[in-house]
Amino acid sequence: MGEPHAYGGASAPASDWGDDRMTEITREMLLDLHQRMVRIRIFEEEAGRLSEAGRIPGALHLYVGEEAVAAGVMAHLEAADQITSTHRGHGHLVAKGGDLRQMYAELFGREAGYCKGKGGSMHIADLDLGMLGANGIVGGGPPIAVGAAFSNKYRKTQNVSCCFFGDGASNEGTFHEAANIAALYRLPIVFVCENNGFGEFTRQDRHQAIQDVADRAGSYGMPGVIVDGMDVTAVYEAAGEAIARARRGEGPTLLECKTYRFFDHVGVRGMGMVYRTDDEVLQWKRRDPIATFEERLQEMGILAADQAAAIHERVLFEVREAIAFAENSPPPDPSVLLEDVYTLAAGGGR
Amino acid sequence: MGEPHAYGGASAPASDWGDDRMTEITREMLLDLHQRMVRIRIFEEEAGRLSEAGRIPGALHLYVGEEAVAAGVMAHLEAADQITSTHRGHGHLVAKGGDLRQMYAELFGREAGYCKGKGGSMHIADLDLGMLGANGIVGGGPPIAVGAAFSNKYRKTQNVSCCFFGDGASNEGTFHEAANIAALYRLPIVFVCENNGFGEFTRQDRHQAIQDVADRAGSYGMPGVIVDGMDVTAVYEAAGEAIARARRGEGPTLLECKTYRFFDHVGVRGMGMVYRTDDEVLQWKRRDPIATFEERLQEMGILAADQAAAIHERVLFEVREAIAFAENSPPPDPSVLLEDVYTLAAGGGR
Amino acid sequence: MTAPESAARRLPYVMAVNEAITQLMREDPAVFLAGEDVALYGSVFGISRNLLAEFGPERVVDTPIAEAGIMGLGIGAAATGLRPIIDIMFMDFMTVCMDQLVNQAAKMKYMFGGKARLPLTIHTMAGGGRSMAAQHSQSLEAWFCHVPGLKVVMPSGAYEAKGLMVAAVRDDNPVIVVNQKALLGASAPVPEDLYEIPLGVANIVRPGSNFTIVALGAMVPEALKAAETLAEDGLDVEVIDPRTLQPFDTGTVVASVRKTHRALVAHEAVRFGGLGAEIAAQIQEEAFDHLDAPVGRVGAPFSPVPFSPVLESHYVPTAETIVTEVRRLLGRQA
Amino acid sequence: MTAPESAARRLPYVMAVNEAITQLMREDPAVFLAGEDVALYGSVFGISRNLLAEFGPERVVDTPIAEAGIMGLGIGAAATGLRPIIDIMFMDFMTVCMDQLVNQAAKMKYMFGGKARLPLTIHTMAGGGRSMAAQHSQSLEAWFCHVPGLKVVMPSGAYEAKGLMVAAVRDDNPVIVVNQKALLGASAPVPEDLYEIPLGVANIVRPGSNFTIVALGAMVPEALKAAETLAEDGLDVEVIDPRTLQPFDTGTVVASVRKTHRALVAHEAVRFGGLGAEIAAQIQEEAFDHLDAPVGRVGAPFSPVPFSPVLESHYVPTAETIVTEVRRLLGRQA
Ligand SMILES: Cc1ncc(C[n+]2csc(CCOP(=O)(O)OP(=O)(O)O)c2C)c(N)n1
Ligand SMILES: Cc1ncc(C[n+]2csc(CCOP(=O)(O)OP(=O)(O)O)c2C)c(N)n1
Ligand SMILES: [Mg+2]
Ligand SMILES: [Mg+2]
Repeated sequence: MGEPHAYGGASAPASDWGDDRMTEITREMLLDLHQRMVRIRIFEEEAGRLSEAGRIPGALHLYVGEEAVAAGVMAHLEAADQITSTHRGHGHLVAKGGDLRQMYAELFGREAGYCKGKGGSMHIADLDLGMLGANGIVGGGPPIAVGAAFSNKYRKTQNVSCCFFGDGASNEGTFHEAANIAALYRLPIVFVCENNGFGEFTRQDRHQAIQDVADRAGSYGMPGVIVDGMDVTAVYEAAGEAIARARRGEGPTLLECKTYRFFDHVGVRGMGMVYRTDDEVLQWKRRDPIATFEERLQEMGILAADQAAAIHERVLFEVREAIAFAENSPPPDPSVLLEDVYTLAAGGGR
Repeated sequence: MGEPHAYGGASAPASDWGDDRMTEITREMLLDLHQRMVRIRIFEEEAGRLSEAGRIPGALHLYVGEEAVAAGVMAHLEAADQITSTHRGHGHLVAKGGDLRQMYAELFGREAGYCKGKGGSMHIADLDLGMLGANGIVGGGPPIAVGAAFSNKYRKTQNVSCCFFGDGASNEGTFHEAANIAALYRLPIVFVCENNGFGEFTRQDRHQAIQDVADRAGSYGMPGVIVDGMDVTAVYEAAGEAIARARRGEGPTLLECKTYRFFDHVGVRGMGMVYRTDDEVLQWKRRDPIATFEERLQEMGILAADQAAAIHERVLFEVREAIAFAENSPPPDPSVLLEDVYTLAAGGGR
Repeated sequence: MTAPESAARRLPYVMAVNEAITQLMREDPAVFLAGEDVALYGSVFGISRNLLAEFGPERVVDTPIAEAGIMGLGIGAAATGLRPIIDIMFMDFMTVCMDQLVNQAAKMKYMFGGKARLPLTIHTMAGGGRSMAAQHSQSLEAWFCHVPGLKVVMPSGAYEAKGLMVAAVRDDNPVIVVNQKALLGASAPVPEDLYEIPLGVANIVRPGSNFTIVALGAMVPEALKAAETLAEDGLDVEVIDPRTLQPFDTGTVVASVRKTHRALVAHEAVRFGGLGAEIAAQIQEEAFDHLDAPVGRVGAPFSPVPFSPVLESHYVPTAETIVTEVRRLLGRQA
Repeated sequence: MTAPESAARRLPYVMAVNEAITQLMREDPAVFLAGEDVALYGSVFGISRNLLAEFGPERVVDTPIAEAGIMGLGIGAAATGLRPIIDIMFMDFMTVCMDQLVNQAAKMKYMFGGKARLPLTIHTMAGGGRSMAAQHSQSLEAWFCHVPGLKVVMPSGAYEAKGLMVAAVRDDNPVIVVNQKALLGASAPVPEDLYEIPLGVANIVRPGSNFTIVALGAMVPEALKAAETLAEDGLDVEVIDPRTLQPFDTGTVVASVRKTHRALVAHEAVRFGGLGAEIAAQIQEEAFDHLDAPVGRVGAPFSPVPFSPVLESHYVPTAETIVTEVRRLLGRQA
């Protein structure tokens, strides 16, 4: 892929480079990327249905349309590599290998959930997988990701942290502080901006006077890279380079992925919105990261249409099974309300 | 002067353009700039002495060495143009026309002070002069300056606000948020970075991985300009352009002034510091904004050495008079302790 | 001071806020509203619906997600002659702009020797009950009441929401208006004119003779329900809605307790260090000799707000919590 | 639990903190210190002097001026196996990182169903007395005590400073260590070994029989002075230093008041909404029948901290303030 540019301007979208780069990615990896995306998609669609039907409490921010970002980044990470996530965090955890049963159980607020029902959608987390939590605070994640990267360096591991954040979040002061610290210490971190064009219901050109969040990279002395966030292989390659750079100890990268959310900010409606036209939504849906990737895989003879359909079906089955498990699992007992507020002393002396 | 560049890179220091530009500035203005600088210098040196002698309570952050910045910017402003200042704020208020008696009375914590003795050095303010306050919080000023600029635009005035902040402050999230909002709304504001190379005792290369704070301008979609902050005419011209641009409704500019503080972060020591070499201090002192300007004024036949000396003497006299006034003025009566916490209702009905 | 029961028109809380802002903006061109998604979208809670259409984008301002920046925008505007209403979507997000609010807005007048005037209203949404979990459900009003220079109001219903909003915006100081999600849909008679509920004056919602409940915001309707239940026990409960938390109307509360001899404070915030502590401390200071029982306190238990509805329903205090605590207090006397 | 009077070595407060950090860093390689000017300069208060030389820049880390970033650095590091000490120069600056502290650090464990462990220490400097004015003198501990998930300690002298710092760093939760400028120079006997003062346990600094003063941090020496004066009135004052404010040792305080029947709480923070309110409320709840007088409270009056020494000396409570208030409380009884 092209050189990430340093200090200011931003390189051309990675997807302009044409399809020949896909030959560099192994068949197994292509199928892995596909599978990660399908798992997210179906997880989210089903979660959305449950939410609309009133079967899941609270607010769900769905990731549908943006799957290529989580899949393309997470394919490079192992459990010891950390990520921080956002209010739109299910996709990140699914892509990082999250257990669907525990995820659904959490969405339902059940005891078997990742957070024992105490966190819900906006706080879903799996520290064992290096998923340091979805976050209800826009801009809450970047400083924490910097802390994880600092820790990786301090402990002399080869691990990296990846910090997911939105175009809207790029206007929060915490992003600025985190990026500056990361560049200063040359920390092993990648700032992954999921630019879906909106912060809630406010279009990007109404929340910042720049077009590319990657332009901010130069402010900190780190390279900024722009990639087509609807193209999973483009994300995969750009993320791979940024992550490798971080692992080599060469410091952070700001990777901006241009993407779009198909649903509304919250819930599953997506059309007929005051803040965007249906036409715009349809344009982006034509670039559906899964459908377009499946077409390409089919052309390449890697995945036939019926094979793809079978994968969807298998995942759907798995998801439904997880939902059934979750919905049938018991809610937390009120007696646990005051548990888990503090870590209790490890016992005597200390 | 040269075109302010937009989006990223930064133009060459304005002082590289040679001395011929001084011909564009009127003789009166040159003398005005000189006078503003001398007033700051002598105000600060005397304040420092008083502080070292234990006659002024609290901490003083002195502006000596950086006078060209305040003078060059403030020469363009009228009372209805607002500024926000920093912990190092005396110079800004002196340059904006602050009353020396009220200033000293405030440093002494006296009733006759600008803040009735309730604010002190770090909160010295004169709202009637558009000086919205020194500020004890690094990064506290930029959002407020944005508010003043918003107000100017809302009220359809031609006024601008100027936000002074340091290189250290440029790492605070509030700077980022303020700059983004200002650029988005194209507000009439100039962000004046007083880059003196240090945040407290930390050298710039240990607090950010960039060399020019002006590089951050491109992050927000505003022009960034670098100017030699030891050269008052360079600052005057660059500030003039940025302020005119703001008044024309063309939005904000980030103006970085490269400068140096001759004294320590707090107080009047300056040499023998752990965080900088004496040699470095001496190098910068050779570029003393007042001495070098006086040399030039003398060469240009505008101000002879004895005339300059007379000005210093006159200002010193004025400053000493203000100090005598202040030190002899009464402290606030303890009974006022609970006054001024709230604005009381304007009376009946409303 | 209480809404006329006869008033024909009932409005839901959210519409009462909307009407207050609309009428205030009509009244005074210096008033504007800024916040995240308040213009085009009309705010995620609907409080600014239709304002953009009427007042245009200069006065109804969508902002970036940058709370400290927005708060500073309000401060700078207020200090230079405008009368801003700054919307901070959830009270939990106050945590990202505390400096601007606490070190700048609250102290500017004092630090400047009285020479600033800061007619700034901060409008926000607190409280739980909607499974929004630990970062979207907090009640942090006690923090702000501890900060000299700030005023804090907490409406208990639609009538109060409008009248206190009007008073807040007309006040020349920074005033935080703490709304609660639990009340948004609740309707009450709301006069159509631009009435003002004076700041610093408590309201006796229900007079009573032998027990005082001081209830904050959404706890007022709960306290009224509790009073009904307790009436069956033979208790004649007086319910006081302070309306303004800072400055606090100690006089009204103390006068009540001197009459009733027993009191309890109820709020949704965490009990430890909540405003109930201050109110209880004041009551025992000012009415010590009149007290027949310790002043009770009802608040949330000492944990973050949990997500699961099962847990949250045990977390947020209700009429039952109040009844139980009152009975415990009185049983203790025996 | 109190420093042995016989201990030969006396240390000033600031050196006790320095020694605690040094020994903790020697003991555990996971401990590091980060903050503004803590490395090369050794911190503006001198608490980290010589640390850089001994431990190097990997473990003693100068940071940019970016408190939210620094706090997040601590959180992310703590959540991934390290044991950070984060220095926030002045407590007033906590206002720029409240989200990271309150919404992230404090709640992470709970929100994640118990699966996080956050051994994070936040070290900061509170209080007035040095003419540093409204933005460098605040005492905001009550805010943090109101936040489930945080612990708060407030040492009253050099001995406590070291022992509580050790306990804070070894604790697996976010602990805020609130030092006070007024105490920095005060010396006391400080053992050389790495001793720990357990969190959550109050210390009876001076036993007494007929009046209890609960004093926080720098108010402890003031309370001791007040006790001397009050002895002349025939009062035998018990002075309690809670040491840890959250979790608060209610038991020790209540037991004392049950014995003495009268109590007062003293802190430097603003009285309204300060921790004194919570402590007073608890005392009257738990010892109602034992109280012969209302629980008194001494704290700063309701204004920002003024700059002028004349005003500030009337602002920050002292032994005299305490004496006056105790006498007022007792006079009231007559
Ligand atoms: C500090 C803070 N401010 C505001 C919000 C409300 N909020 C939740 S999501 C969101 C939009 C975030 O936009 P972006 O970062 O682009 O992420 P996206 O939703 O587009 O994925 C906002 C404003 C919040 N949760 N936290
Ligand atoms: C939020 C905050 N953090 C830290 C400080 C302590 N402090 C005061 S001045 C200063 C350095 C500021 O550096 P810079 O912005 O470059 O201004 P300079 O002092 O160089 O003029 C610091 C860290 C503060 N006052 N406020
Ligand atoms: Mg977005
Ligand atoms: Mg500097």
